[in-house]
Amino acid sequence: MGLGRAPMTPRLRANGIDKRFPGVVALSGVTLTLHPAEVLAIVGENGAGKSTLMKILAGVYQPDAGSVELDGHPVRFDGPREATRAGVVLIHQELNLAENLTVTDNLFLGREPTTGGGLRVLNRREMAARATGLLAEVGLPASRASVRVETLPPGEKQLVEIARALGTAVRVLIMDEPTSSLTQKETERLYAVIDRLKAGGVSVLYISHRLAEVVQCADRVTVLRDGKNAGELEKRSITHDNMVRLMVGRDLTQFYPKIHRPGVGGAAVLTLDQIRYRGGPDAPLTLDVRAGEILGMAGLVGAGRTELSEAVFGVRPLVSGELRLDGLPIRVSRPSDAIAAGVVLVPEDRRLHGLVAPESVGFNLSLPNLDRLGSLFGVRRRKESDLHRYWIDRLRIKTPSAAQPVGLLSGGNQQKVVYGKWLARDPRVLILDEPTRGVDVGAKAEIYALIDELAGRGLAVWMITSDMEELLGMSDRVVVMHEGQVAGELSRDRLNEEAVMRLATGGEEP
Amino acid sequence: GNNNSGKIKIAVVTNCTDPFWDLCEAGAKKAAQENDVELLFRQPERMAAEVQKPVIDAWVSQGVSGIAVSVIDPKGQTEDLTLVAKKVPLVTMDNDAPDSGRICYVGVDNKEAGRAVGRLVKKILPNGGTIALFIGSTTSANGQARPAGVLEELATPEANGTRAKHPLRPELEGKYYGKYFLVDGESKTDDGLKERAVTNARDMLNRVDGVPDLCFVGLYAYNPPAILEAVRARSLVGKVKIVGFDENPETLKSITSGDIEGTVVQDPYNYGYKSVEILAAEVKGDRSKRLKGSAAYQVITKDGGPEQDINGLRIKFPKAVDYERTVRDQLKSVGK
Amino acid sequence: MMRILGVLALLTALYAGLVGTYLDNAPAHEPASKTQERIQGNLVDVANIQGRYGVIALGAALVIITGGIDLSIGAVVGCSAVLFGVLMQSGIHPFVAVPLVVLCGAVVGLGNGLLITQLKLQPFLVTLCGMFVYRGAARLLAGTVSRSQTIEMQPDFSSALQSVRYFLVGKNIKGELEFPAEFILLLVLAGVVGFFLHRTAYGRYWYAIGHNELAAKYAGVNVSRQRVAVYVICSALSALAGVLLFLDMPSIQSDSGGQYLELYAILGAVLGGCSLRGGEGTAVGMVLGAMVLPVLENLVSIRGLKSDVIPAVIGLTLLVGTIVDEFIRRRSRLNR
Amino acid sequence: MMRILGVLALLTALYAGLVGTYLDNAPAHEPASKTQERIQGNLVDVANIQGRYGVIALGAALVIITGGIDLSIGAVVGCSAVLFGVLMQSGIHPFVAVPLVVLCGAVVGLGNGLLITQLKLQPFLVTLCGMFVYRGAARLLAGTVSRSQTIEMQPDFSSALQSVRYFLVGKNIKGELEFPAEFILLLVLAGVVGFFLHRTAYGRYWYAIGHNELAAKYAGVNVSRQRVAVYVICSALSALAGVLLFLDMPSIQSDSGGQYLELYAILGAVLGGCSLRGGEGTAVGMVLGAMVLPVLENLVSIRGLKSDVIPAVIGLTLLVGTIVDEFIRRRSRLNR
Ligand SMILES: Nc1ncnc2c1ncn2[C@@H]1O[C@H](COP(=O)(O)OP(=O)(O)OP(=O)(O)O)[C@@H](O)[C@H]1O
Ligand SMILES: Nc1ncnc2c1ncn2[C@@H]1O[C@H](COP(=O)(O)OP(=O)(O)OP(=O)(O)O)[C@@H](O)[C@H]1O
Ligand SMILES: [Mg+2]
Ligand SMILES: [Mg+2]
Repeated sequence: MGLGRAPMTPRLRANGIDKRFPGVVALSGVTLTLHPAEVLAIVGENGAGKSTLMKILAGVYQPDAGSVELDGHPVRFDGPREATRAGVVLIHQELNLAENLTVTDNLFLGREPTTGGGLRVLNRREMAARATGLLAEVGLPASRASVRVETLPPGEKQLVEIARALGTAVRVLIMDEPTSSLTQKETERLYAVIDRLKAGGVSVLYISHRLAEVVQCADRVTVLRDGKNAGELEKRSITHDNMVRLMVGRDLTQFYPKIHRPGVGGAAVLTLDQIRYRGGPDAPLTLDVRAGEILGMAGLVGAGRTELSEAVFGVRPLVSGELRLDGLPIRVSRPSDAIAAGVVLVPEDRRLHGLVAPESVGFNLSLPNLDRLGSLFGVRRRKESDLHRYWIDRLRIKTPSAAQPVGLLSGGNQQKVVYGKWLARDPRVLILDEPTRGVDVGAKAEIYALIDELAGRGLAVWMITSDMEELLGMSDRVVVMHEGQVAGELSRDRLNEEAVMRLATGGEEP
Repeated sequence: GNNNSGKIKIAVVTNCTDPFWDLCEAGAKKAAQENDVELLFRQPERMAAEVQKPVIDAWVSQGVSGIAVSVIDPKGQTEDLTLVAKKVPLVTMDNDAPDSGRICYVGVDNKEAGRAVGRLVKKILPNGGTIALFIGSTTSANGQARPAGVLEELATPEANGTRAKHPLRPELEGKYYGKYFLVDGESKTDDGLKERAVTNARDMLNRVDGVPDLCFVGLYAYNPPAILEAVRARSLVGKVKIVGFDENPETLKSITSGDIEGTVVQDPYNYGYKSVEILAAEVKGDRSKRLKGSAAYQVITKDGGPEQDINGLRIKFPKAVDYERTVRDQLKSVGK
Repeated sequence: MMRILGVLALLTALYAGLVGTYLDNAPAHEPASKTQERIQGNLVDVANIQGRYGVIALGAALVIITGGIDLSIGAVVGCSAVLFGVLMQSGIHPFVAVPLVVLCGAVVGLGNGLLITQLKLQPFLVTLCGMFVYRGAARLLAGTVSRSQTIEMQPDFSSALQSVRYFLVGKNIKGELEFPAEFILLLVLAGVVGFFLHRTAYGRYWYAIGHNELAAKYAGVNVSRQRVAVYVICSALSALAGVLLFLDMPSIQSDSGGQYLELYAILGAVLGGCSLRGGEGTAVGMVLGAMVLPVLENLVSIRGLKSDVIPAVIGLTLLVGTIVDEFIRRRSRLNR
Repeated sequence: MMRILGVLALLTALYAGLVGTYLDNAPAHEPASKTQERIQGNLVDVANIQGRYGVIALGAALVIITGGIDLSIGAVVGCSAVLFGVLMQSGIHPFVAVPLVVLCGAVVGLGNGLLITQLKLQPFLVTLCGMFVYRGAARLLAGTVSRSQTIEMQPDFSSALQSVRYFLVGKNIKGELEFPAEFILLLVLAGVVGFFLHRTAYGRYWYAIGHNELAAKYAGVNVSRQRVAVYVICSALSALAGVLLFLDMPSIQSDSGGQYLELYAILGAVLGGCSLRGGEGTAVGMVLGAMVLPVLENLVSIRGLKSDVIPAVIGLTLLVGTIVDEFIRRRSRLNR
């Protein structure tokens, strides 16, 4: 590529950054260099310190030691506001939108175009005009501009965050896992955006656990391990295996376990028979999830996969139809009913639905299992700590102790806690909504192995995913959703990316 | 060592916070100086026995040499006050609890004073009329005794609380006490909220609009000025007669100006003065200061009048201007 | 939008009830024009009080929108009313005293805001302590203040005070209520608040902070400054309400002036569509919400309900109103 | 843990001040044993009040832990006290009346809880309406109730009422306080609450709901049921406090009994470490938090502070306590 020339001064440089949190050394002596008009990917395992480093660059945290230079000048941002002024913009790993406001309001929050001097009267016309442009850039229709953000599905919220960053006079754009809730289509559009930014001289810091994306769009890769620099990769040496080796410190050979499962195609464990749910499409939907299989479910953002799973889990009331477990009808009017029947859900948004963030890892692991830890009137402490220890070990959850507030763990480790709390229940049906969102390769491999093993033992797994690689690698059978309906079904032998995309966009079955 | 520890401590606990009690405090202070005792004076935040009791208990346990209490609910509080009276000399003031073993009572008989209000009404509207009563609360002893006194006086000799509709305005229900029609047949309460006292009067004015021979009676200290405010806002000054209770400075001023007809006062300054004086004497074993029976109220009108003997009490009828001056001098000594 | 429908329905019902009561009760011979005049007179009375409630409801609502709460409103109202009187009595001209009192209110709000944002204390706790402190400050300033007392001490201010009173409260020199000045003031202030809330960047910040403080912070909003600003506005408006109270009431007692107003203000804000979780509310809604309680209180007293029944009726009406409101909203959400 | 240190420091300071005041003010000739006896007597008095506060603080704290709020506590206390008296006066035996009143409290809580969970109304609004409604209910039940009035009407109940009083309030037949029964009751109840909160699944559910209602729901917690349960417990405890109030206080006025107790209960809970954002609080903290205000009020009484100064002193002390608490916590976080 034409960007090989060595620039005089790097756009952004971080030298010897240290950052400690109570009980955790998040970063020690980390160095990073970002050249103008370059896409630098940061990869590393969960908890390696990527987000922390980005927050330091963007002025959210102050480093305990070390310095940051922008265009060769030392800078010290006392807050995100100052960083934004200097052109350093961070798109956080977790969504940070004022969901009670419209998309337009969020696009300009904190830097509204105003008139009237100190009165700061909103210039609505300008806002509307610019909003349309920004939304178009990320591929959202102009009609979204006046919609309250809370009504959007997570993927679209993520696009709004990206559009917002594009609206600033950005010189360094930091994207912390921007694609974790995006499907392939939106991801590709994001690449186009990045290309355009690059052409305009903008430097991009890009964090992702989807290594294929990194291979595709990064000019260089910096690898972090345990809060330290673990190596750099130039464009030509960016390969999946190279990155993994640096990240994990060893080779990961068998990524997608392919155990032969005789149970595939066995008896239906969970049956959705002609169901319609509140807020869902008018036409009824029928689906089987069979014992011992991994049923993949694909679809575009907003295809209604999450809603369907919520209806089955008792969050959205059924309007008609019936749910059956092992052929027997079950009544599910709240999650506790589903859980009692052995149907559990690893939700899409773990911060909102999956975890009680301020409470400890142990608290969260125990929460749905209290009925099994003695009686409701007395939790057996010994039994409880055994459970904590077992699942922390089994899932290799990286935490100082079971008493650590779960909100302070890295994203991937948080996700593992959600798995732990459900697997401790020995469920019959495991519904996974974006099962490895924000999970690093190593942990992903572990989770895949785990899912596979559980399926091998007869667990029915219903896996909703926007990650094509994961879908193709893990599914025994795939159902594709389009506008709330089953658009088609693909067995393992007919499974390929093209077929999935065609169905997802409303095309015919091949 | 505290510099006061040598002095005798006399405590006074009122029933609530009010300018009325500031006058009492002034009197108590004066007596404390004259008798060289240390005064503890407390106006509890609300008129409720549950607020007053902990204060009394704390002071008794701390070892005061005498305590004066404005009783809120005589029947209910008798038992507790009996315990107090066993430990320290107890004076009841403002409201009495006769069976508590208190050494004496300093204060007027609220019901008698209420009758005096009734007599004022009768004098203003000799041929009968429509009246409304306003008061803070009817759950305390004085809140019950005052309206009862007013109505008792009005009721003699004829009708007593006969249910009826208003002759001119049939939608107004009420009761007849003598020739006087009491709207709604009850006192309108404002729970001690001064703002509500004004709106209560205002709403009543709206309801009785156009009815002749009106008299509004305000039975807590802040009620008469509140009534006057509402009457002014409706341009009805003079058309609606106002009779009050207690010596609120606004009330006294408005009596002088003729906007309020009159009020019945209790002289709280003397409640404070006498209570402390009696208790200080008591500590020295002097029982001569004890009072017998209840004190005399006074009736304030614009022009005043000669003293009279009423129901065995010598009642004064001072002019509003004169009495206002007295009150002002009394208040100065507490810096209000 | 939908949040307004519920409170509109409630208000309509209450006003219909009010007018209906008047029409029902109109004396048979009374000409319609006279009845109408009486209705109007009453509505003006009510509107004036609605105005005063509304002023504090606006402040409470802004705080609530940013996810905070202010329990010190009532105490600030009382304290400001007392301060206003004391300032004038000490010789400060009314035209100066009004802005000075509002400024003091703003300083109080600054104190609240700084404690909340800089020391990261809970708003509920800070403003609850504030409730005690400002009430205490009022009591230390004076016992009772009133217009007449002020004029007596500073006769020069009489006409200035009167014109302030006329423009802010609508009462002429005789104390007659000529027009609902407080309501007009509310409309003006609501216009200003609405402008800031709905048309400027500040409003966007307040909504954003209320819903997701972190998001606002990450977007570069100076969250602390905005929070402080909102507490400052709230307390300044409360102080203004204190001035209104002083001008409208015959006298203000430092121990009880403005009592409970924080609850009424919050109630008004919430009825008007603010959620205590923050991030929601409109200026129009605030005005409508603040209008409910005064008209409801007026209705129950116009209908001559017994004092003992009134609180229960008010509570139930508000509850029913809230439920209706919720159903309207839920329905509108389904039909969307 | 750290949340408790701040309130402990505050309490220690207050108790030290209390004992110091006694020692300073002890008459020169008094033997130390006598002074100590008086101190003890006072501490027992205070402990009894702390017990009653604590009972409602426990309830308030549970509601707060789940992220709710209950403003109806004071009204429920007052209403229950009145109901207790009325029930007994109507011939229901005290041993039956106590559980009956607590049951009624639970029903009230059920109402609050169902409105909040089923109709999805805001807790602040529901319980504020409840505050009016239950206060109104109390007023409809009776004006004033008291033990002596009850015994007068039902002399048979005298001894039963006395034994209930002895065990719940610690007062013997003469009305002397023999031991702080209310505090002991608090310790027992706090033990039960603490057991539920810290040792059973329910406690986990309450914390989870308070921190993240949705996550709790997705983890299979029946959020509505738990929320309702907590409101039921809170109101039942308030009703129990009403019984205690009736037994301890000389008389209960229906229009003011228990007023403001919701604020005191919430204050106790928050001082004890509950966050109004939900999800935080310990049983030990609740007890300590509830102990603050009674000893503070006692201290200001004992020191004979002027009535006017008291609110400011209380407010400032609480504020300083809160700030100290915050600093201790922040420090401990840094040193971890
Ligand atoms: N505010 C905080 N308080 C305490 N510990 C923290 C905090 N933020 C991060 N950590 C810890 O610092 C370490 C680095 O976290 P960071 O979020 O930077 O990891 P990451 O590389 O972004 O991981 P992921 O890929 O899972 O997002 C982790 O061990 C995490 O638990
Ligand atoms: N066009 C749209 N406009 C507004 N809201 C939409 C639209 N499409 C979907 N939604 C909202 O998105 C949700 C449905 O999408 P859902 O999250 O179930 O889809 P999904 O296939 O799981 O997508 P994702 O991959 O983002 O999770 C609902 O809350 C729905 O209201
Ligand atoms: Mg991260
Ligand atoms: Mg989804």
